Amino acid sequence: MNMLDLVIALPAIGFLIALLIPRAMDNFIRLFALGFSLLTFVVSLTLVMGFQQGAAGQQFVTNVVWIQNPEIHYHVGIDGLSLWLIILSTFLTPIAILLSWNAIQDRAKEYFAFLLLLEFGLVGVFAAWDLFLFYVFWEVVLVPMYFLIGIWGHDRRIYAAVKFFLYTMAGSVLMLAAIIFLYTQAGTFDYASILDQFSTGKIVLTHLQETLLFLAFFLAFAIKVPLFPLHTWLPDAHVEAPTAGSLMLASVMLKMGTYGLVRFCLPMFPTAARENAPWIVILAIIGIVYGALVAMVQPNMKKLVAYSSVSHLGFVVLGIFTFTQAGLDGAVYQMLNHGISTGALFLLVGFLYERRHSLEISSYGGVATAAPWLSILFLITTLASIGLPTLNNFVGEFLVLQGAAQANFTWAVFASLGVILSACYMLWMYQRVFFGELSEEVKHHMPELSLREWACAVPLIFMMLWMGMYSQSFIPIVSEQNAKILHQGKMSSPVRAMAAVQGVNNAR
Amino acid sequence: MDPSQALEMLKNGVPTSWYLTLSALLFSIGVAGFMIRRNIITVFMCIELMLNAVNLSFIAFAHQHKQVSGHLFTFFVMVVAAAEAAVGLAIILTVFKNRSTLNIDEINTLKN
Amino acid sequence: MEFLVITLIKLALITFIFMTTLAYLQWVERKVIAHVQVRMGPSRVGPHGLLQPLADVIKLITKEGVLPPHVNAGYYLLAPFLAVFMALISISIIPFGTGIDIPAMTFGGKTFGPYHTMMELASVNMGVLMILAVSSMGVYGIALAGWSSNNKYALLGGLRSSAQMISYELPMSLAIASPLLMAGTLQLRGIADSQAGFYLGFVPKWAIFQMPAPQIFAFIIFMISAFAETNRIPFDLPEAENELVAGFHVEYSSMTFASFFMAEYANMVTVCSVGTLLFLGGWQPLWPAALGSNFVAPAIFLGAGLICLYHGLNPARPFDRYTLPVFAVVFFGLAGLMAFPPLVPVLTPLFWFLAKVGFLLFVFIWIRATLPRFRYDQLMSFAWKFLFPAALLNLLVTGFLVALVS
Amino acid sequence: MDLFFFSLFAFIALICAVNVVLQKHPISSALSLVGVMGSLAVLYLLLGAEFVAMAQVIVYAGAVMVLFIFVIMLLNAGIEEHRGRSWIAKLLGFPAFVALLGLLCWFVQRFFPNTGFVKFGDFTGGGAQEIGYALFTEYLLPFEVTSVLILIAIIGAIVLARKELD
Amino acid sequence: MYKLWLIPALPFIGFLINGIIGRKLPKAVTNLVAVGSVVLAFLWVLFVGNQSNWGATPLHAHYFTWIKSGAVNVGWDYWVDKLTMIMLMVVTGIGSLIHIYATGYMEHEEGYYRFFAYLNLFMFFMLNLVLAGNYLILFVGWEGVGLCSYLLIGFYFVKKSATTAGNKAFIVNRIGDFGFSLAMFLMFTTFGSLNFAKVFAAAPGKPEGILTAIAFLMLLGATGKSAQIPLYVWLPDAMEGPTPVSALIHAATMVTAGVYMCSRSSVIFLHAPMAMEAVALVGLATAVFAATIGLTQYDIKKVFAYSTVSQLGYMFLGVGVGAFSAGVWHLMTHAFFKALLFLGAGSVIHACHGEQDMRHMGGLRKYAPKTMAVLACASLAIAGFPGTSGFFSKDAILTAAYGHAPWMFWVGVVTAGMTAFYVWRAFWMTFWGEYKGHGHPHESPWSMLGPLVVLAILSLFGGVLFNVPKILEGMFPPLHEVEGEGMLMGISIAAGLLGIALSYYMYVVNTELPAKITAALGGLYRLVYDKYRVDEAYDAAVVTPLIEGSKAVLWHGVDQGVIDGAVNGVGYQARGIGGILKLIQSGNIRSYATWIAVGAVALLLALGAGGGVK
Repeated sequence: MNMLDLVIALPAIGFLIALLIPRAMDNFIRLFALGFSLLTFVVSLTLVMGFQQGAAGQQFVTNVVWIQNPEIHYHVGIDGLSLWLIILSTFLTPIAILLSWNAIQDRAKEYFAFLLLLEFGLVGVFAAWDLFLFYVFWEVVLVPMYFLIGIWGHDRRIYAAVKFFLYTMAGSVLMLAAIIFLYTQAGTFDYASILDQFSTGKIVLTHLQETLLFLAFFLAFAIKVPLFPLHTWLPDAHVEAPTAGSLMLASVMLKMGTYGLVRFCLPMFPTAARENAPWIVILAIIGIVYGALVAMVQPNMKKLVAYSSVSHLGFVVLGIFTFTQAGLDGAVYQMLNHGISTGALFLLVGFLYERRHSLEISSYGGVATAAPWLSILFLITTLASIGLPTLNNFVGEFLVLQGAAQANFTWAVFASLGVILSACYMLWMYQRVFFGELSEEVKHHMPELSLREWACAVPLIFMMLWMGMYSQSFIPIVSEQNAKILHQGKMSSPVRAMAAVQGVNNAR
Repeated sequence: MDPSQALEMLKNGVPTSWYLTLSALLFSIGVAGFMIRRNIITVFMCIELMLNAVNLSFIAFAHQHKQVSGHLFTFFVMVVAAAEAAVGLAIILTVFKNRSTLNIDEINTLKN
Repeated sequence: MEFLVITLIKLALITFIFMTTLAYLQWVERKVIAHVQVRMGPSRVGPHGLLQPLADVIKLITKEGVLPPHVNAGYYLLAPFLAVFMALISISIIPFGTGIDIPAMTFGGKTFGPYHTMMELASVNMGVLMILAVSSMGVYGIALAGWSSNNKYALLGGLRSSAQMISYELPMSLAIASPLLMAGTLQLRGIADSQAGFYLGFVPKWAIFQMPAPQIFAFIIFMISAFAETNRIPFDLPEAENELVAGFHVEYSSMTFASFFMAEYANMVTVCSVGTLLFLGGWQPLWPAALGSNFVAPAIFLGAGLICLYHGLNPARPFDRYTLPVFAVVFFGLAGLMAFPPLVPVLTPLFWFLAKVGFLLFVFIWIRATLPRFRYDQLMSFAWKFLFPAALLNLLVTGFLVALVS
Repeated sequence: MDLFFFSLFAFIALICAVNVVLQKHPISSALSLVGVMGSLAVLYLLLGAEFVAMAQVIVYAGAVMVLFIFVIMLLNAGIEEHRGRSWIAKLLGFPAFVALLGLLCWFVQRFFPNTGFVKFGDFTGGGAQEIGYALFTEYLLPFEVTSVLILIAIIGAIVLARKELD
Repeated sequence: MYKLWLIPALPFIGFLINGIIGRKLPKAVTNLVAVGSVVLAFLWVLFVGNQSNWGATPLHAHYFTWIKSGAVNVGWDYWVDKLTMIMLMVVTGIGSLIHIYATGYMEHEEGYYRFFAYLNLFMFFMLNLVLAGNYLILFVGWEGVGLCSYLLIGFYFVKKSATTAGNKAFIVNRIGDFGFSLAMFLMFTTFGSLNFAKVFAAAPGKPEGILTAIAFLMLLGATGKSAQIPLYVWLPDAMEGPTPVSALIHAATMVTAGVYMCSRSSVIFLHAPMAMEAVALVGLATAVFAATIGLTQYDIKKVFAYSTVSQLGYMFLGVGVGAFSAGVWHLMTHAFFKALLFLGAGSVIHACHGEQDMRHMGGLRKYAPKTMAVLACASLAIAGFPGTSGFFSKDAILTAAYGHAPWMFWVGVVTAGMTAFYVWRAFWMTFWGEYKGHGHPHESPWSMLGPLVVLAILSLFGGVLFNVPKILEGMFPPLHEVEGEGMLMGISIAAGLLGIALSYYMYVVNTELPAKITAALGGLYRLVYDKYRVDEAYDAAVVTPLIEGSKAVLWHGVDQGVIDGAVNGVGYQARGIGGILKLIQSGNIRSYATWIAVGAVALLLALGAGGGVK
C-alpha cells in the first residue's frame, strides 16, 4: 500500500460512499464529491513530491495477485509518462465537480458518483502495469462516461452515448484479443514481464504477427484518440455530453489513446510501429488539417472545440510517430496541454451554456460587453489553444513540429497548416460570440463570473501560463521516460531480429 | 412378421416401442395444438400435454431399463409443471386484466 | 374366474348396502338435527319416518328433470355424474373389516371354495394416495356444475368450491402423511393393522394415541379439512343458501340434484372411513377382547332390542305398538348374530369399524347443527395461515419423533 | 390383458388428446386433457409406476387442471376468437406436425425395435418406498432445488396475481 | 548585468496593473502607469545604451531554459547589439510619444484602461522581439505583437468591421508565421540551434539550397508581418483600430519587424542570393503597387496605410539589394514621419469629429494650423524633400538599388514621385479649400500636439541626427560604390518635387482635373480605387472555397457523409439484418412454436442423416 494505491482507491471509495448517501442530501453529495476529489488531488501531489527523477523503472509499485488463474496481477506503478497524466486526472476532477455544481440538479447523486468512478478508472488506466488490469480500467472508464452522456446529456444524448460506446468497444475488443494473444505467447499479463521477454527474445513474433498485434492495439487507441477517419464519435459525444463530461472526455479520456500508443505500441512493437509510421503520420496530418477545416465551419461551439481536439490530437499522434525525442516529448506535453486548454475551453463554453442555454454560436454576440472577465478568460484560453507562445500549447506544438521536421520536413510543412487554421476557427468563433453588438437577450442572460466559476477557471489559466512559460517543471521526467522508449525501440529491433533467427535455428 | 408370430409376441406383453410411439403421438398432437390454437389457456394446456407425453416415455424407459430414475424425472417434471402452471396462470390472469384478451396472436408485444 | 365372481358379489353387496346407507344417512341427519333442535324430524312416512328416504327417492325420480335453456347441456349433465362417480369410486378401496373364510359349497355337483376374501372391494398398494387422488378429482363435478349452469351464483359457488377444495387438500394430505409415517405403508389395510394392540393392556394403539407421536392434532386437522372437502357446514360456502341461493346446484333438479346430494353423503362416508382407518384404528376394538370387547356389539344390540320392546309395550304413539316390537326382534337377531361364535371374528371388527364411522358421521351432523358458516376470506386464511402451518409442523414433529425412535 | 388395457387407454388418451386440440372451448379442452392424464395414469400403472400414477392424478388432474379450470371459469373464457394470424404457423404448422410425428415414430422404431415388452407386474420398483429412497439419496439435491423452485413459483404467482395496492 | 529584462518588464508591469485593476483606477493613474512604464523603459534603454557603448560590443543574457527536449534547447535569451539598440530606441522612443499622444486622443473612449493595457502589452512583446537572442524568443515577440495588433485593431469590438479586420490581421499574420516557424524548424534541423550567435556562425558553411529555403520561409514570415505582397491585405483594414495604434503598431514599429528580422538574419540572406533577389522584387512590387492604390484613396488613414505598405516595400527593396543599413535607416525615419503622419491624421480626424473621408474635410488650415504645420513637416519628409529625414534614407536605398539593378532605381523613383503626389494630395485636400464637413473643426489639445512637435523635429532632422549606415558600419558587408550618386540624388529629388507640384496643381489650382482624369481612365481607375480587388480575389480564390469546401465537402461530405455514413451504415446494416430477423421474432407465440417445431424437425433430420445416436 503506497500513495499510488491510495490515489487509485480514494475515488473508488468515494464512489461507493456516494452511492450510500441518501438522495435527498444532494448538497452534501456535492460537497462530499468535491472534498473527496480534492483529497485525491492532494494525495496525488505527494506522488510528484516522491517521484525520483532518474530512477530506473516505474515507481510506487504495488504488485499483488488479483486473480489466480489465469494469473492477473494488480500491478500498478508510475513513471515519467503516467505521472502527469494521473495528476491531470486528479487535477481536473475537482474542477469538473465544481463546474457541475448548479448545472446538475437531476439525479445529482449518481452524477457525482459517476465522476468519482470516472476518476478511478482514469487513474487506474494510467497506473496499470498489467495488461489485463489496464483493459479492465479502460472499460471501467467507459461506463461512467456512457452514463454521463446518456443521462445528463442534451437532446441527442442516446445516439451520442451509444455511438461513443460502440466506437470505443469496437476498438477495445480488438485490443483484448491482442492482449490475450500476447498472454498465450508470454504466459503472463504482466507488462513489465512481457517487455522483458520481448527484449530478451523469449517472445518471438513473426513479422505478420507483430504487425497485426500492433494494428489491434493501434486501432483501439486510435479510436480513442481519435485519429482522423475514426473521429466522428467525438463531436457527437462532446456536443451531447454535459459540460463536466466534455471536460473529462476531452481532457483526460482522449489521452488514454495517446498514452496507450506511447506506452504499449511503441515499446512492444517498435518495428511495426516504424513500418506503419508513414501512413499513420499522414492520417495524423490529415486529421490536423481536416479537423481544423471542419471546426472552422461549425455552428456549434462544442462541436467546434471537439473538431479542434481532433486537430490537436493529430499533433500528438504526429509527434509520437516521428520517433524523435522532441516529437515524443512534445506529444506527451501536448497531451497535458490539450488537457488543460481544451478542458478550459469546454469549461468556459459550459459557463456560456449555463447562462444562455444554447451552444449555437449564432445565439451569442457581444458577450464581451456584458461579461468582460469571462471573455478575457476565454480569450486567454483561445490563445492557448491556437498556440500562442508563452502559453502552454505552443511548447507542445513547437516540439512536435520540430520533431516532425527532423523526421521529415514535409510533414512539418503540412502539419503547420493546422497552426494557421486553428487561428482561423478559434478567432472566428471568438469574434462571433464575444464581439459585436450586445443583443437584449444575451444581455439578460450574461452575468459576470461567479466565485465558483472563478475557482474553476483560474487554476486552468494558471496552469496554461505556467506550462507555457516554464515547461522545465514538467518536461524533464517525461523526456527521460521517452528517451527510454526510443532507446528500447532502437535497440531491440536488431536484438529481436537476432533472436528471431535464433528461434528459427532452434526450431530446426 | 406374420400375424401368428405377432400374436405370439404379444403374449409377452406390449412392446415398449408402442408406448413410445404413443408418447410421440401425444407429443406431436401437443405441438400441433400449440401451433393451431389461439387461446392462450389452450396453448398452455398443449404444453402440459407435451410434458405428459414426455413423462410417458420416461416411464416407459424406466420400465425398459428397470430403473426408478425415470419415475423421478417424471416426478420432477410434474413438480415443475405444477409450478409453471401456477406462475403461468397468474401471468395469464395479469395479461387478461391488462388487455382483456386471451388471443395469443394479439399478445405479441411486451409493452402494453 | 372365482376372483371375478366373488368380486362381483362383493360389489353388488357393497353397492346395495352403501346406497341404502346413503339414503338413510339423510334420514339420520334430519332426525339428529331435529332432536338437537328439539323437534321430531321426519315421522310421517313410515314408522319414525323410516320410509322417508324411499319417499324422497321416489319424489326425486318422478320429478321433471329441468334442463334450463341457457346451460351448457353436456357439461351440465356430466357434472352430477362426475361428482357421484368420483365420490363412489373411493368406497371400492376402503377395507371395512378383516378377512372372511367362506367354507366350500357344492352346487349341482360342483364344489366351490373354500374361499378366503377380504372385506373390501380392491386392495390397492397406494390406497391412501388413491383416496387423495380420487377426492381431488371430486372438485370437477362441482366446478363444472357451477360453470355450466351459466348462472352467476352457480359460477361463484363453483369457483369457491374449487378454490376451497384445492386449499384444504393440502392440510388434509399433510395430516394424512403423519400417520403414514408411523405406519410405514400406503395400504389402508396395512395402516389399520399397524394400529392393532394396546398400551398397558387397555389403551388402544390407534394413531391418535400411538407412540411416539400421538396423531390427535393430525386427526383434528384431518377432520376440519374433511368438513371443507365435503363442503359441509361450517365450510359449505359453495352452496350457501343465503348468499348464493344454492351455489353450484342452483339450477339442478330431480335426479341430477339428487346426485349431488348422494355425492356429498358418499364423500362424508368416505372421509369418515378414511379417518377411522388412519386415526381410529379401523376395526380395532376400543379395548382388548380380553376385557370383553367382543361382547359390546351383542350387548348394544341386546340393549337396543330391550329398549324397543319396552317402548313397544308402552307406546307413545299408536303405531309404536306394531312397529317397535318388530325392531326389537331385529335387534335381538342382530345381537344373536354378533354373538354367534363362528361369525364373531368377522362381524366384531365390522361392528367396530361401522361404529367408529357412524360416530364420525354423527359428529358431522352434530357440527352441522351447532356451528354457523364461515366467511369466505376467513375460510381461506384459516386454511393457509393456520391449518397448513399446523399440519406442516405436526408432520415435522412426527417425522422427527419417528426418526428418533427408529 | 396388457394389450387390452394398453389399447383401451392409449385409445382414450389419443382421442382425448386430439380433443384437446380440436375442441373450441377451453373447458372442453381442459376436460379432455384430464382424460388424457387419467388414461396416462392407468398406463403408468401398467408400466409399474404406481406412485407416479397416483401423483399424476393428484398433481395433474387434481391440482393443475383444476387450476386451469378455475382460471377458465374466472376469466369466463369463451370460444376462441379467430382474430390475428401467424402466417408461419399456417404455412408450416401442418407440415411441421407431420414431419415431427413421422420423424419421432421413425426414431422410435429405429432405436427401439420390438425387443422390450411391457407386462404388468414385471417391474415393481415404482412404489412409494423405492421412489422415496431414490428421492432422498441420489436425487436429494434436485429435490431440494425443486422445493426452492416451488417456493419461487408461489411467490411469483402471488406477486403476479396480487391486486394492486391502492 | 544591465538588467536587460527590465526593458520589456516595465511595460509588462504596466500591462498587469492596467489589465487587472485598471477598471477601478482613475484615468490619471492609468495614464501614469501606461506612459510612465514606457518612458521608464525608454530611459532604461538610454541607460543601457550609454553603459554598453550603444551595443558596439553585443550583450548576451540568458535567463532560464524555456524549452528543453533532447537536442532542442531554447533559453529565454536576450541579445543586444547596435541594430537592437536602434530598434530599442525607435520602439521605446516613438512608443513613449505615442503613449503620451494617446492619453489625449483616447480621453473620451470607453475601455481606456484596456487600451493602455494592450498598448503596454504590445510594448512588452515588441521589446521582446527586438531584444530576442534566439529565433524562438523573436517568434514569441513576433506572435505577441500580432496578438496585440489583433486586440487593438478590434478595440472597438462592437463594430463588426473592426473585429473582422483584427481577425484578418491575425490570420494573415499567421500565414506569415507559418513560414517563419517552418524556417525555424529547418534552421534547427540544419544548425542544431536557434541562437543567433550559433546560427550566424554556422551559416556560411551550410549548403546554399537549405539557406535559400530558410530565407524564403523567413521572407514569407516577413511579408506577413510587414505587409508585403502577397500578404499586405491586412494592413489597410487594420486602420479600423484607434489612430495611435495605427501610428505605433501599423506604421512605426510592428510592421517593420519583418525588415528587422531580415536585417538580423542578413548572414543567411547574404548566403542566399536568390532569396535576396526575391526580397528586393517583393519590396519593389509592393512599393509600386501600394503607391498606385494610395493615389486613389479618399480615406485619409487608408492613404497613409497604403503609403506605409509602399514605404515598407522600399525598406524591403533596400534589404533585398543588400543595403541592410539603408533599410534600417528608412525604417527609423519612416517611423518618425509615418508616426507623425498618422498622429497628425488622428489629430485631423479628431478635429473633424471622427470624419476620415478627405472629401468631407478641407480648409482646416484655419482651424488647426499647428496640426497643419507638423503634417507639412512629415509630408516633406516622406516626399524626400532634401534635408529631411526621408530624403536621406530613401536616397540611400535608391542608390543601392541602382547599384544592384538600374531598373529598380527607376521604378523606385517613379514610386517616390507617386508617394510625394498622394501624400501632398492628402495634405491639400485636408487643409486647403473650404471646410466641407459637419460641425466646427477644432485644434487638438497639447497632450496630442506635444508629441507631434517632437516627431516633426525628428522627421525633419532625424536623417541628419542619426546616420544609421554610419552607426551600423561593419555589421553588414559594404555595398558597391555607385557612380553618379549626385545625379541619382537629383533625379529622386526632382521626382519628389514633381509629385508635390502636380498635386498642388490638381488639388489646389485646377480642382476639376482629378475628376476628368478619373473619367478618362474609367475602368482602370475603378480597379485601382478598389485596391485591384485583391481582397475580393483572395476571398474568391482562398477564403470562400476553403469555408464552403470545408462545410460542404469535408463536414457534410466526408465527415457526416462518408465516415458517419459508413459508421451509421454499419449500424443500419445491422439494423436491417435485425429487421429481417425481426420477422421471426414477431412476438407471435404460435410462430415461435412453429419455428421450434421446424427446428426440431431439422435437428431430428440431421440426427437421422448422421446415423443417429447409438
